[in-house]
Parts: sequence; C-alpha cells; structure tokens
Amino acid sequence: MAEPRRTWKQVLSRFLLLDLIKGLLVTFKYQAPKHCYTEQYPLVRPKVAERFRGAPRLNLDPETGESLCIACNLCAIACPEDLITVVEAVREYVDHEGKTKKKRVLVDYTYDTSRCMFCGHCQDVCPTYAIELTQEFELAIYRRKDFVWSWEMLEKGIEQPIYTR
Amino acid sequence: MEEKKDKPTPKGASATKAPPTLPIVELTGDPILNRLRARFPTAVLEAVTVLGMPTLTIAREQIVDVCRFLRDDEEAQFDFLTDLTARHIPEAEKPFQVIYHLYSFPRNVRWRLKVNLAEGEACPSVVSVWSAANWMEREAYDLVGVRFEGHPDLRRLLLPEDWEGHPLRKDYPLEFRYNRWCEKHLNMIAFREGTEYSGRFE
Amino acid sequence: MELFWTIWNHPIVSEYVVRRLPTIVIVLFVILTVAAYLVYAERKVSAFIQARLGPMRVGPYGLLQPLADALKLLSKEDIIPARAERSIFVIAPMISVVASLVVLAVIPFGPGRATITDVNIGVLFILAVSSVGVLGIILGGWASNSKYPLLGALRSSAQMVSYEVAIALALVGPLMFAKTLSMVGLIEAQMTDGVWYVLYQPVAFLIFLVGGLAETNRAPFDLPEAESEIVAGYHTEYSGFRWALYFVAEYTNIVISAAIAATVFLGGWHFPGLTRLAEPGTGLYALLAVLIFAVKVFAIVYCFIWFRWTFPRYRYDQLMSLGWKWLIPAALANILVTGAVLVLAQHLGLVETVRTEAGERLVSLWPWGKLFLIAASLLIGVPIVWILLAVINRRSADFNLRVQRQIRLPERGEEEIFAEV
Amino acid sequence: MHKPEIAITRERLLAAREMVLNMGPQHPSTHGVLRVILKLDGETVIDLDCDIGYLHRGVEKICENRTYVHIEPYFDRLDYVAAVSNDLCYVETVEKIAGIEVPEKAKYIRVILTELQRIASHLLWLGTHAMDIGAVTIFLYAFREREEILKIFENYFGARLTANAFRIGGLQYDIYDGFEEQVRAFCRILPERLKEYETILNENRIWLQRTVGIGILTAEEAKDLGVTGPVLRASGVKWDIRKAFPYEVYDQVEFEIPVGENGDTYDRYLVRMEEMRQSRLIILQCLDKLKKLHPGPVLGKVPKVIRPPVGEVYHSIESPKGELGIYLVSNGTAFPERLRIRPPSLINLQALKKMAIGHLVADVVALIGSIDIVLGEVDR
Repeated sequence: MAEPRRTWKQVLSRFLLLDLIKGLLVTFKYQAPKHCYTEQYPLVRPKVAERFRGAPRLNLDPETGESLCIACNLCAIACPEDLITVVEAVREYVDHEGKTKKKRVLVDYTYDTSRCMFCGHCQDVCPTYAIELTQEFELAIYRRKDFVWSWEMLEKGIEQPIYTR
Repeated sequence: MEEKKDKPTPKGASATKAPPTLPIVELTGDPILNRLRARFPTAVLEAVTVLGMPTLTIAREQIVDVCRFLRDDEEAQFDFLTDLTARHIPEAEKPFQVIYHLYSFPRNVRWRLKVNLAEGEACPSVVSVWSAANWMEREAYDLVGVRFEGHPDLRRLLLPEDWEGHPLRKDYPLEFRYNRWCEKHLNMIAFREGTEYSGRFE
Repeated sequence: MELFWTIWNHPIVSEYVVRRLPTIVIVLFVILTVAAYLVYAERKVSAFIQARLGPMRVGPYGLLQPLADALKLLSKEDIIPARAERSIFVIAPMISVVASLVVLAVIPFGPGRATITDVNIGVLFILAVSSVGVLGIILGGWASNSKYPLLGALRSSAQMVSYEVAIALALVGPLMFAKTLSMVGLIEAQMTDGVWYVLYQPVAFLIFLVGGLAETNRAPFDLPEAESEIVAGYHTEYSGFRWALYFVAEYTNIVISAAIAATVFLGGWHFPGLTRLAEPGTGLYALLAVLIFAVKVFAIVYCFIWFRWTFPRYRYDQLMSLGWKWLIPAALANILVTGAVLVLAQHLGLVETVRTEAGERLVSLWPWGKLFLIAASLLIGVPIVWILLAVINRRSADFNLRVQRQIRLPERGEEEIFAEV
Repeated sequence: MHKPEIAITRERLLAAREMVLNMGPQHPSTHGVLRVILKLDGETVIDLDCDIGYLHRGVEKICENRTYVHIEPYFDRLDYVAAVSNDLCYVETVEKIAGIEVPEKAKYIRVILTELQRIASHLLWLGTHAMDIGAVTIFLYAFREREEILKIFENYFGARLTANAFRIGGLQYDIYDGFEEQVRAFCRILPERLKEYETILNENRIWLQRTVGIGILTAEEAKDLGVTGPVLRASGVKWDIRKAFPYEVYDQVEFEIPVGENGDTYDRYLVRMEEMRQSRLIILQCLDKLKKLHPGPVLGKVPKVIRPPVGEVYHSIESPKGELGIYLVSNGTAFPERLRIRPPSLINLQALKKMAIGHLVADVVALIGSIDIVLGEVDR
C-alpha cells in the first residue's frame, strides 16, 4: 500500500515537534488540582452502592429480635461453592391455642467467606430476606480459620477497624 | 459431597423418565453436502440439523480430506476454523468425539463436524488445513486425551508435561487426586487429622 | 600530632582540602537531600499529571516520604544472588555513585566559595568522569549473572557511549563563544556578553537536552531499566541499600545534567539585573545567585519529569538511530555553522575580543552583533541542520512515518444516526 | 513444563549465538502469568514459545458438576476484565438450548451493559498497552474513565468486576433510578477523553515508531490462525458477530465496524479506539429505545430447575477480545454434559509467534499488549 504523500503542514508540525508538544500540553493541563481523582480511602470511606454485595449478614426480626432464618436450606443449595452450612433441628412447641406443633429451627449456621465469590445467589433465593450481603467490604482477617463465620458473627457483623491516619 | 443430597444428581431419579430432546432434522438437499457426498462417497456417516446448525459426522480416516475440500471448494469456502474440541462419552461404543466448528466468511454459515473415535484411536490432525487447530488440538489432547496424528508439536497445552490423566474424561474425579507431579513440584506436606491451619508462616 | 598540623597547614592541603571542606560537606549534604526529594518531586509531579495525589501518608503531604524510603531501604535484607560475582556485585553501585558525586566538584553552584573548585578544564572533567558511571552499570548488570540485567547493561553501555558523543559535540558550540573550558568561565562569559548561549545555540541546547535525558536513563530513553521490557534492567537483582545507591546515582545524575545545561546554556547563576539587587561579592549576592541557579536547575529537572510521564519509550534500535543519525550529525553541523557564523561576524566587526584577567572573552556588540548571532542561529543554523538531517535520513524508516492514518468509516455524523432512531 | 532445547553448559553458552530468555510468568508486562520463552539473537527474536496454564482452574470440568444456575458466577472469572460479556454469552447459550424467552426490555439493558463493558475492557487495554510501550500516564487516565463505568456496574449489579451480571431468562434487577443519567453523563465525557488520548498518542513520533509496521498480520494469515475480534478487523476483515449473527438487539441499532488496513499494532490501536466510539453510539441508541419500554418486566418465564432438552448448541458473541463461543451439550439433566468455552484470547495468542519473530524484545511486549489477552480466559 502506497503511503500518502505528506503535506507541508505535516512536515512543518514534525519539524516544530508539534506532535510532542501537543501531548505535553495535555499532561501539563492535568496538573491542576481540580483534575485530581484520588479517594483518600481509609480517611474518607467511599460510599458503596445500595446493591453492593459484601460481607454476609443474618438478619434479625426487628420486632422480636429473633433470627429471620427458617432453616429452609435454600441458600446452601443455591450456593455454587457449597460454603454455607445450615444445621437444623425439629423442635416441638406449644402455640397460642395450646396445640403441640413441630417447627424447624436453626441450630447452627456457618459461612465460609474465604471461598465466597459474592455472587449473591443465596440472598436471591432466601424467602425471608434472612441472609443478606451487606455493604461492608473490609473482610481481611489475620487468621485463616477466622474466615469461617459463625452464626453469632453473621448476626453481629465483623468489627470494623477505624483508621485515624 | 454429602451436603449435595438435595441437589438433583447428575444421573439420578429423573433419569427414569426420558428427558425431552431437541428436534433433530435430517439434512437433505444441501448443495454443499451433495458435492461433499459426490466427492467422498463414504465420508459422511450422518448429516442432521440441530437448532439450525448442520451437523455432520465424518469418518475418521477422511476428516483431513473433507476439511481441505470444505476449505478450498469454491462453493463451500469454509476458510475459518472457529472451534475444535473433544468430548468423552464413556457409555458410547466409540467413547471419544472430536467436534469441529467451521465458519465461512463469504457465506456467513457455520457447520459442525464430528469424528467418533474408539478407545486408543488417534484423530488425524487438521493443522495442515487451518493453523488455528494447533493449540486447540493440543488442548483437546491435554484435557480429553485424544491423540492427533500428524500434529507438528503435540504437547500438553495447559497442564504440566508430566501430569497424569486427562481431566475432562468422565472417569477423572472432581476432587484432588494425588499424583506424582504434585509430589514432585508442590512440596506437599501431609497434614495430620485436626491440624489447625493458622494461615501464618510460623 | 605535630605532623598532622604540619600537613594541615601545608599550602596545598589548606588550599585544596581545608578551604574546600565546608563547601564539600554542604554540597554533598544538599545534593543527597535534593536527590532524595527529587524522588518525592517525581512522585508528586507524576501524580498530579496523572490526576492523582501521590504520597500523602508520611508527614504532611507526604513530605517525610523520602526519609521513610531511606529507612526502609537501609533496613532491608541485603541480598546477593547465589551465582553472582560477589566482589563486583558489591563494587558496581559504588562506582556509579562515586562517579556521579565526583562531578559535583566542578559544578558552579554559586559565585566564590559556593563552588567547590573551578578547574580550567571543567567541561572535560565532567565528560570524563561521568562516563565512568557507565562502568558501574555495566559491571552491576554483568555481575548479577542474570539475563535481564545483562540485557539492561548492554543497552545502557551502547546508549551512554553513543549519547556521550552527541553531548560532547553539542557542548563545543557554546565553548566557541566562551573560549574557555572552565564552568565558572562559561558563566562569566555569558555575564560579560549579557546573552545566554541558549539564544546563540538553540540546536546545541536541544541536542544537549535530549542527550541528557538519554545519558541519565530517563524516559523516553529509559531502555536500560525499561520496566515493561526487561523488568528493571541492570538493577533487577539489586535490593536494599545497594539498589538505593544506584538510585542516588541516577537522581544525582539528573541534577548534574540539569546543572550543566543551566550553566552552559542558561547562564548559570547569571540573571539580568542581579547586580543591581545586590553588590557582587556580598553574601546576599551569593545567596541570590545560588537561588537563581537552583531555580534554573529545577526548571530543567521539571521538564525531565514532565517528559518522562508523557512520552512512550523508544526502542533500542530507534534509540541508536536517533543518536547516530540525528543528534551526532546535527551536533557536527552545528559546530560548522557556528564557526562560520563567528568568522563572518568577526569579519563584519560585530564581535570583539575582550581581555580579562581570566582570559579572552568574546563579546558581541549591542545591538547588531547580538541580533546577528541570534538571527543567524535561528535562520541559518536551524534550517541547515534540518536540511542536512533530512538528507541523511531520507531513507530511514522512522523519517518516512509520515502518516497519521485514520480508520475509514462511511461519512456519517452522530446527528444522522440519531435522526433515524 | 517446557524445557529449553539448549542445555546450558558453560561451553555451549560461550559458543551459542542465541540466548534463551524466559519472559514471565512473573514479568511486568505479560498481563498476568503468561510465560513466553524467547530465543534471542542479540535482541532479535528468532523463536518463541508460549507456555500457558499457570492459571488453569478447570472451569470446563467444574461446569460439568454444577447446575446451570450455579455455573454463571464462574463465567465472571474467565475474562475478568469483561465479566459482563462472558455472562451474556453463557446466559444466551442456555436460553438458546432451553428455549427461554427474554423480555424486550431486558435485551436492551443487556446490550447497554455489555457495550459499557466493551468500553471498559478497551480502556483497560489502552492503558496497559500504552504502559507496555512506556506511556504510563495514559494508563491512569484510562483507568479513571473505566472507574466511571465500574461505578455504574456497582450501582447496577452490586459488584464492580465479577458482576454475576445476568440471569437465565432476563435480568435480576430492573434499572435503578438515575441509571440513564449516569450512563449519559459517561457518554458525554467519553469522546473528549478519547480525543485527549489520541492527542498524546496518535501523532506522537515515538508512538508511531513503536507501533507502525510492528507485527503485521495479513488478512489471510489472520483467518488461517483463527484470530477474531479487533485483531482480525485490524487486518482488514470486516467481520463482527454483532453484524454476522445478530444476538440480543444488535440488529435494531446502527453502528459501523471499524476496519484497519495493514494489520499492524497501530491499526489494532486505531480499531479499538474507534470501537469505543461505536459502542458509545450503540449505548445512546439503546437508551432512547429503553425509555419507551421502561416500566416493564425484565425476567421471562424460567423453570425452577433448568433442564434443557438433550442436544447440543454452539453460540458465540462478540466479546471485547474476539469471538467468545460456548459449545454446550445437554443430557437432559440439570447438569451440562460438556461445556466447551472457545476463548478468544487463547486463540488470538497463537498468532503471537507469527507476529513476533524477527522483531525485538521490546516489540514482543507491545505485541502481547496489542493482542489484548487476559490470562484468566487463556488458561481457564
């Protein structure tokens, strides 16, 4: 393919290093402080989107303070990584009419955050909105075994470090 | 895998009633197929259309000739090998299948070719027809264990050269399988039952 | 003890050691601090260019960052690769750093005591000593017994050798005006003449700037340590304080490069009207002079940083062709043109030679002599050099990259598409 | 692993003209864990071999043991800089074989998000490619624009990178309030930012010297090597799956396919820059059409457990890297029988040998960048 002849304008702009100077001007322009894009992360916490999928949490009923989880095991089934374990038991209880009924209750619930890929399938299938992936995103932990979150931890949430400087 | 009991098993209870099948239509009257059949009378074992994609089963010995014909024929013009892969079907009589997806830029048509292979049979390599087949055949050899005859450089592509087994075979387990490569290269230490993994380099 | 004092009071020792010692200590301290803060400046400027903030964590606005870096580098484990040539591996960074520090001896930071020493072959001294620095890089790359450092060392040796020629030739032009090799003499010559040599010698200044970038391994000529190609080049295997030595050498070289450019082309500490502000010889004058010099140096250093964060990197062969096919012919042509212009000016009586106590000085007469020299350099020198280069390089590949190719799409504006929607 | 053919002994080392250089897997510019074994004469490449597989996770094997819904998050991790495109390909494949209908509105939203992902992927490519050649600043500028896209993704999907974007049969979420404004705001700034990058690079003599005429791939070679995507288009083949086999609503929007002429690194750069502009046009058109559909369903009728009929299907989309195809064999159960991913990066990477031989080490780096590989997809 024949290259097109270059025009006098191109020759002159090359001679005067215009191609380089134009680039230099762009980078020079960006030095103005208003172009700064950095977030000062630990000092200024970013606002995370409402739909963000972060640390898991087992929600409590705001009125009674009991766990919303009905031990249906759907989250464990929906999880592609099989990292949720739901241990359930059948308990007998007497309802307000005096009849004896059987009810599935949650005995234990663990969640392995080290294997979680935060796909959100568990919160999608949960019929009672018990398991939820929250906006918490600081999940780093010093010991590997602590990645497996217990029931208690899932309800309380992870303790957030506060950075001063 | 114990927790998985609630999930539908791969070949479990639902296998008793036959699942529905995609409509498979016999491919007839295609001009290129007719030319192919005229040129290689014994090559095309089966010609069907699945979801609009012509699927041809080709005799093993003639796959390279068929491919070259399809590439060079002025009506077929399959100048592009989109994909080449292999499949393991343990229950079939010929347990290995190599699948080619061809594409023709001028005609904007895709075709699928299949070659069935018996255990231990090698598939003729189509690298001489399309260079694109080079790595795809290496990958098929690596993961499914189909050997390709006439491949210029048939080494494993993804796994280490001295790995044992071919992972995409159905008899290859999903769980970790101890093999010599791991012993040699990963410096593995057997943990006793109940060892705590602290995650610290202590 | 008496022997000590005898030596101490010996005229040679007192002249070359005792009197210079405070300046040496101050200059070393200042330059090493400046080198450290140059890293900070580089990080900050690059950050601003890239719409970032740069170091902000250590101290206010990250001002203590160099200190933290130095502490970290000092406390790091000292690693020598197992198959490395131990002694050379250890010596190599020292050669580099010593070579760059020795050059500081003749850099005129200011009038009188502010300059360590004024050697009458200052320019030659700088050229000679700074080439020793390459040795440190080559040896370090070779002694690492690793492939990437070796490649980096080879690249840097080729690069520095070829660009040194261009730099030396570019310096000849100003020397023809100044008629001296002494660095202080160069500044005094520009003071007597009243015009900085950048106006008489724009081509030489450009060549020197490009050569200086290449000589100090700065982008777009940072091939010896091109991180995306050969990892870290010659210092791939270095870590901890040895690596810091290379780093110090590199940044000191930048300062030196900029200082030479400021001295030779921008009049050193000279600034029009400076003598009116302060009497020459007073402390205030010296202080102002040093400040002016520092400002000039930092303007050039800023340009170095600015270029680095704007331009892509040259390739090895392109770098060589730039050096040998563009800069060296240009420098040679510049010498010829300058000589011719000077001879012409003398014939026309536009310049005259003044005898001062330091030697002969060339002074162009106001206004026609100065105007003639400036106009000659711009209107005769630049076109001649350009035509020569165009003729030399008319067959080379990069010269013929005349295109700015475009993807050809059907001519349809955005408005048209949306009109249909 | 590959063993260099030259056994390194002192005598042979001294006698040999060639040097075997091991580039990667830990190297600043091999875009992950690609290992390229170069045989050099001086700095000229005389032979080259890629050793891949350091990131092999056996995704195809995993997929054979997961249900169709479970597989989706794994697709985010193939080409992790273009997760949305991967998800689209998988979801469409399953919909095609299971015969699931997707609502019209969901299709438009899918196209908008996929095109945003294409811009994001190309921006990342631009940044890393320019950084490989030495222009570091472009990298941060490109990442700044990419950040705007990731913010949209975070608001929409709830994740920035591995989005788990779509659901079989439609979408998980409807658009959020302010979605349109946010996307339009991004579309407003994009052209001027692209202009800035081009001011720095397009005419820059160093950039031209580094890219023009480097790694030329003719149209014939490109087709023979199975190269797809921008690399193929830069070689002068006007082929884009969005036009050839329109999926979603690409047949209802107008856009051009930028095509190069010479098939060198510079043309690949130009093609990708133009593709970003075209993607922006697609997004704007889709936003206009989405307005008319706005209150509407986004998820079609999907069975609780997806058991596609027995059969096989091949479906491919134009991912930012090239043709991303999935060959899916179903056996009628909830688990796929065989799921083969045709990774564009892997097959484009094959062309590296053809391109690189005869060039210098520095060009190999530029070429790896210009092919635009992601090792998550190459190794799977």
